[in-house]
Amino acid sequence: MLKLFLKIIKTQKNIIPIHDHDLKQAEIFVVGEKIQDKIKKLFQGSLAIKQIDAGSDNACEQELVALSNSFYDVERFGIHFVASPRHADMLLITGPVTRNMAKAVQRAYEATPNPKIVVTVGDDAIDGGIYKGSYAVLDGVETIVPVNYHIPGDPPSPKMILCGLLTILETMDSKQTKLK
Amino acid sequence: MINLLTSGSGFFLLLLFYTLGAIGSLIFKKKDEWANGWQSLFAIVGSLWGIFFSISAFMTGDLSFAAYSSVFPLLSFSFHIDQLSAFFIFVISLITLFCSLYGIGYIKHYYKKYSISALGFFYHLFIMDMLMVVTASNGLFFLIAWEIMSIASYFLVVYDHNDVNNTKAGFLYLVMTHVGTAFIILAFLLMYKFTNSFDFESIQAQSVAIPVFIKNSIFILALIGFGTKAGIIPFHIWLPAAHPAAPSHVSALMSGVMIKTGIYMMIRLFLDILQPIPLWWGITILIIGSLSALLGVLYALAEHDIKKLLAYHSIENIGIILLGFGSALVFISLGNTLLALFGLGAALFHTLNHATFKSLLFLSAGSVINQTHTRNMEEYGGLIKYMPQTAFFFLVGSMAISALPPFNGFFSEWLTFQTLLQGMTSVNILVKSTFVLATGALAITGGLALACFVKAFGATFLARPRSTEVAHAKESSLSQLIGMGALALCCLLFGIFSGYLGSLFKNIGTHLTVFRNISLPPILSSKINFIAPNNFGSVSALALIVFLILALFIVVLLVKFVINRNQKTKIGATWDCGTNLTQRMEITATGFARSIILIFAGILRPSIQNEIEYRDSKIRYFPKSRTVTLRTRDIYRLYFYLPLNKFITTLSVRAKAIQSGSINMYVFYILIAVAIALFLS
Amino acid sequence: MNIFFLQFLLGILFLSIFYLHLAKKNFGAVIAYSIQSLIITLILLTSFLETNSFFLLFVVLVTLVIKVILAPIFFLRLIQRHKLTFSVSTYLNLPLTLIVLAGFTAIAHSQKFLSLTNIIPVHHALLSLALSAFFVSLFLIINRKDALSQAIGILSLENSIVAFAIFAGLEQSPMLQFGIIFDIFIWLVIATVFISMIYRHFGSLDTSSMKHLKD
Amino acid sequence: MMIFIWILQLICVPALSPLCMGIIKKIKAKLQNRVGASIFQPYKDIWKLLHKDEVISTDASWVFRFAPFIIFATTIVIGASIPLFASFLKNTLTGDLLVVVYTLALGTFFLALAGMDTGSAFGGFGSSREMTISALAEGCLILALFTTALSIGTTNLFVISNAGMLLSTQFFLSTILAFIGFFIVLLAETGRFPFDNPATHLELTMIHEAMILEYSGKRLALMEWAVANKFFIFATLGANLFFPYGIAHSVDTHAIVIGIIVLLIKIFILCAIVGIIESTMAKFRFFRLPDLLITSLILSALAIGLIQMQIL
Repeated sequence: MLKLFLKIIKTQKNIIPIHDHDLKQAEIFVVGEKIQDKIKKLFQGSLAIKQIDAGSDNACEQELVALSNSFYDVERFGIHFVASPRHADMLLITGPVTRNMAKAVQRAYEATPNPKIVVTVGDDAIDGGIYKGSYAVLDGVETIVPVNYHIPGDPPSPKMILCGLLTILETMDSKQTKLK
Repeated sequence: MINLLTSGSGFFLLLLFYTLGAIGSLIFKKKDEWANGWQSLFAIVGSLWGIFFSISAFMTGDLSFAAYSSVFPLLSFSFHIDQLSAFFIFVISLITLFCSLYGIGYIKHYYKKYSISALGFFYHLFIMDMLMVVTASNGLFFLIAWEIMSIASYFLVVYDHNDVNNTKAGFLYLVMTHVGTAFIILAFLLMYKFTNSFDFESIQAQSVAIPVFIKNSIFILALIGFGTKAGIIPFHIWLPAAHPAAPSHVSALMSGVMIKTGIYMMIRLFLDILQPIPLWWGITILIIGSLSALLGVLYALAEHDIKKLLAYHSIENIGIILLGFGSALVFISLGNTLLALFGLGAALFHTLNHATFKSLLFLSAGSVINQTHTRNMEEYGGLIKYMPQTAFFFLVGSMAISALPPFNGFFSEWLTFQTLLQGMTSVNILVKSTFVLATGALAITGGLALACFVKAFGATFLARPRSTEVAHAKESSLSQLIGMGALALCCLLFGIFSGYLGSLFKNIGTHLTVFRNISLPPILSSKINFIAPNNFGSVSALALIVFLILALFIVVLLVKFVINRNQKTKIGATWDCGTNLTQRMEITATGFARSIILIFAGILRPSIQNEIEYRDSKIRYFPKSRTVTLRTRDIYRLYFYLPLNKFITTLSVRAKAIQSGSINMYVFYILIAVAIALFLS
Repeated sequence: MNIFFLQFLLGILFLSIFYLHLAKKNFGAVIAYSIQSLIITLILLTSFLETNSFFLLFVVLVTLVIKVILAPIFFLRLIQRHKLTFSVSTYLNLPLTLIVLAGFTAIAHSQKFLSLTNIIPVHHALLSLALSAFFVSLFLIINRKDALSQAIGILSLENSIVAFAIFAGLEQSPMLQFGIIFDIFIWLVIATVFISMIYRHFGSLDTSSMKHLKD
Repeated sequence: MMIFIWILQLICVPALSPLCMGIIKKIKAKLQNRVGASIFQPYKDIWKLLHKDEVISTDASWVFRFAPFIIFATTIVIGASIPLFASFLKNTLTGDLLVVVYTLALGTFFLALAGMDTGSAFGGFGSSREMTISALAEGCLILALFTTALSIGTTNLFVISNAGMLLSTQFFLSTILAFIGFFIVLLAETGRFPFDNPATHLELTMIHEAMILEYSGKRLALMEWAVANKFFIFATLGANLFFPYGIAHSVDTHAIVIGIIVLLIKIFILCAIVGIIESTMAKFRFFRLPDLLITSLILSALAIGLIQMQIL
C-alpha cells in the first residue's frame, strides 16, 4: 500500500512532455474555465450528464470516458456523469439509434426532468453516419427524440467535445439573454 | 357506583357480561346478523366495564374475595386482584374492546360459511377465562380456568375447519398446551406437597418450607409449562401453526394477550410466591429470552405467510419481555431491588406495548387476507393504492414493533436496554457475560425486526400488484377501520405518555412481596421523561415527538413553498434502464429475505428448490415457467419433536402386544393386580 | 348365631363355587349359583337378626328374589332357547385346575394375608375362607372359555365379596346394599343379551373366538 | 447567548455536511492524480437539484413522496441532539444514545420503503441489501456506543463527551477496540467503500444509490443532503465520543470557537481516512460483508468485557 502512495506522490501532473504540456493543457484549461462559469450561470454551478449508448460502436464512448481521466478531468469544471436520467440535466446520446434501442431512448427522454437538453455526440448519432440507410438503424436520434444540439466528429476527440459543450452553453446563454 | 366498582361484585358483573354474551350468542343460532350484533355488543360493553374496573382496582390496591364455597375440600373459587392482576385485566379488556370493534366488520365474511353463534360463544368463554386466570388465587381454580381457556381457544383455532391444515394446527396446539398444562399441574402438586394447600397466599407464607431442590424443580416445571403457553423457543412450534389458523380478531387476541397469561403466572410465581430465588433462575430466563428473541425474528424473516410472520414476531417480543423479567430476577438475587423494579417495569411496559401493536398488526393483516383471500405475501403488492387506511395502520404497527421512536415500542425497548446496561456493570463475570450476550441479542434482534417489517410492509403494500386478486381489493369496512385506528392511536399515546405510565409500573412492583420491604421508592420516571436509576440515562417521549414533528414541518415548509415554488412535478413511468416494466421485475418477499437467510444459513438451514416447467417434452430451451422456492427447515420439528414422536410410537407398539384380545387374559391380569395389591397392603 | 353355623354356610358357598369349576353342564352351574345366592341371603338374614333393622330385612328379600329366583330363570331360558347344554372346555385340564384351586386356598389362608383376614380375630377362619372363595371365583372367569360360565363366575365373585364384607363387619348402609343389587340386576339383563348375541354371531359361546375381532 | 449556541447547534450539521462530502471527493481525486471538483461542488449540486422539476413514477405512493422529508427531518433532529462543539448543553430530553441509534433506524426504514415503492428491480434489491447490512450494523453500533456509555456510566451523549480524557484513563484499550468497531459500522451505515461504492454507475453493484435512483429534483436534493448529514453525524459521534478532546466545557465564546475548530480538524482527519480507504481498497463481495460486521461486533463485545477488568 505504501509503495502505491509513494508512486502517486512522485509522478508529476501529466506524463505528456513538458513543452506540449502548457500549450495543450492551457487550451483545455481556458475552455474549461469558460465552461465552468457558463455552468455557474446556467446550471447554478453543476451540470449532470447522462450518457445513453443508442447502439453506438463505442468510439464516442471511449472519448467520453477519456473526458473524466486525469488529463481532461471534466469534473473540475462542475460536470459530472450520473447513473440515471432522473438525476440528469443533459442527455448525451451516442450511436445511430438501432431498432431495439428506439423505445429505450424515448423512455429515457421522458424520464429526464425539465429543464433538459438533448445532445447528440458523433456523426452516427446526428444522421446515422456510416450506418445511414441500413435496415437495422433509424438514421440518427432526431427521428425519435427532439434534439437540441449536435457535436459532430467521428468520433470527436475529448477536446472537440469540450469545445462543442462550450459552444452549446454559449448559444444557450445568448438565447436566454435574448429571452429576458 | 364507586364502591360497586372496587368491590368483588364489580368483577362478577364483568364475568356476568361475558357469560350473558356467550349464552346469548347461542340463542341466535339461526340469525347470523343477530348473533354477531349480540356478541360484539356484549364484548364491547364487557371490555369497557373491564377497563373501568381495572383502573379503579389499580387505584385501590389489594382486593381479595371468594365467589362461593365449593363442594371439594381443596378447591375454593377465590380471587385476589392486586396491582399486577389489575394491570393484566386492563390489557385484556383494552385489546378485547378493539378486537370486538373490529370483529363486527370482520365476522361478516363468515356469515354463510360457519355458525356465528359458536364463534360468539367460544369468544366470550375465552375472554372470561383469561380474566379468571389472571385473578385466580387458588391453584386448582387457576388450573380449571387455564384448561377452559386452552379448550375455548382450541375451538376458535379450528373454527375455519374447511381448511385441513387449520384442524392439524388446532390438534398440534391442543397437544402442546396440554403437555404444558401437565407440567404446570406437576409444579402445583409439588407445591401442594410441601405447603399442603393450593391457595397462593398460604403457599407464599410457607414457601420457606419448600426445600431447595424441590424449589428448583418447581422452577423448571413452571418454566416449561408457562413457556409452552408463552411460546419460548424450544416449545414454540404450535404458535406459528395455531395463531394464523384462528380468525384474525381472535388471533390478535391470542397473540396479543393469551401468551401474556404465561408471563403473568411466571411473574406471580417467581416474584410473588416462591421468594428467595437463586441466581441461576434469572440467568436461565435471560438466556432463553435472548434465544427466543434472536431465533424468533430470524424465523420471521424466512416466513412468507403474513400471519405466520406475525406469530414468529410474538415469540421475539416474548423473548424481549423475558429479557426484562430475567434481569429483574437476577437483580433481586443480587440484592439490588431498585434495578429489579426497573427491570420489571420494562417487562410490564413491553407487555402492554406488544399487546397493542401486535393486535394492530394482526387486525390489519386480517383485513388484507379478507380482501385477497390468501395469506401468501408473494401474491400481494400495491395494496396501498387499494386499501390506503389499512396500509397506514399496518405501517404504524410495523414502526411500533420495530421500536422506531415516535411509537411505544421504542420506549419499552429503551427501558429494557437500560436494565441490560445496568446489568453489565455488575462484578460477577458470569452475570456480566450473560448481560453482554443479552444486549448483543437484543441489538441484533432490533435490526433484524426492522428488516423483517420493511419486507412485510414493502412486499404487501408497495409497488405494483403481483396477482389479479389484489386488483379488486377494497378498503376494509368502517368498524374494522375504527378498531385499527383506535389501536394505532393507543400505540402513539402510550408512546407519548410513556413517562407517566412508567410511574404506574413502579407501584405495580412495590406491591409484590419481594419489593414490599424496600425503603425509598425509586424515581423511575418524572412526568415528562424516563430516568434510569443512578441517572444512567433519560429520554423524554414528548420532547422527541414534538422535535420530530417540528423539524418535519419546517423542512416541508422550506423546501416545498419557499425554495421550490415554481417547479412542476411530472408523472412518468418508473425508470428501469429502458426495459418494459412487468410486475415480475419487482422484489418479492423471498427475494428480499434471501440475502439475510443465506447469511444466517447455519441456523435457518435454507433449502432452495427450483422447478422448471417446459412447454412440451421436445424443446428444452424455452421453459414455460421457472419457480424458485426458498424454504427453511424447521429444525425443532426435525431434530426434537419427530424423534420424540417416533420413540413414543415404538414404545406403544411394543406395549400393544398385551392386548391379546381374549377376555380370559384380561381377567388374569386383574387377578395378578389384585394379588399384588393385597400383597402390598 | 354361632360361628359354626356360619362356617358351615360359608363352606357350602365355597363348595358350590368349587363345583362350578367342575360342572360340565351349564344347567348344573346355574343351580350351583342359585344355591350360592341362597346361602348369601341366609347369611344376610343372620346379620339381620342381630341388628334387626327393618330396612335390612327388605334388602334380604330383594336379594332373595333377584339372585335366587330371577337370575337362574334368565340363564335357564337362555340355555333352553339355544340348547346350550354343554359348557365349552376350559384352558387347563381338570387336575391342573384343582391344583391351582388348592394353591389359591392355601395362599388365602397363609400368613401373607394375615393382616387382612383377622380384621375381626374371631371371624379369622370365615374371612380367610371368603377370601379363598374370592380367588377361586376369579380364577373361574380366567379358566372358562364359556361366556355363560364367565357371567356366573362374575356373579359368584360378587357373592364372595359380599360374604367377606359381612364377616369383616363392614357395616355398609342398607342403601349401598340395595344399590349393589340393583346394579347386579341391570348387569344380569345386559349379560344375557350379550351372551345371546355372542351365540348368534359365533355360533358357540366360546369367548376365545373373539380374538379375531382385533385388527 | 444560549439561543445563539442552540441555533449554531441546529444549523451546524446541515451546513457542514456537504463540505465533508466535497473534501472526501477532493482527496479521492488527488489520489487519482486528478484535480477533481471543488470542495463546494456538493452545495452547488444540491442547490441546482432544488430548482429542478421532478418526475415521479405512477406506481409511487405517498410513502415515496413523503420519505425524503422524513429522512431529512430525522437527520436534523439527530444533528441537534449530539455533542458537536459544546458538551455543556446536557440536553437530557433527546440526547440519549439509543434515541440517536433508533432515529437513524427510522431514517433507514423510510429510505428502504421508498426504494421498494416504485417497483423497479434495482430499488427492490437496493433496499434488500441495505436492510441486510443495517440489520447487522445496528447491533454493532449499539454495542460500540455502549462501551463509551459503560466507561463513563451514563448513556447521555453530552455527559460522555464532557468526560474529557477518555484515552488516558484505564479504558485505553477498550476505547480503541470500540472505535475500530464503530469505524466499520460508520463505513457500513453511510455506504462507504468496502460496503458500497457511492460513485458507481453499474446498478447491480449499488446498495445506497439504487434506492435513490428514482428520485429527481428537490426530493433527490433532500436525499443527497440527508446522506451527507448522516455521514457528518457518524463522523462527529466517532470523533466526540471516542476522542472527546477540545470540546467546549463552558459557555464563553473563546472555548466555543476552539471547540468548532477542533471539531472541523477531527472531521477532516476522518474524511481523509475514509478517502484513503476508498482509494486503496476494493469493494467487498456482498456475502463477505457480514464477516466484517461480525468482527466489529466481536470487537465491541470484547471492549465491553475489558472495561470491567479495569474497574475490578
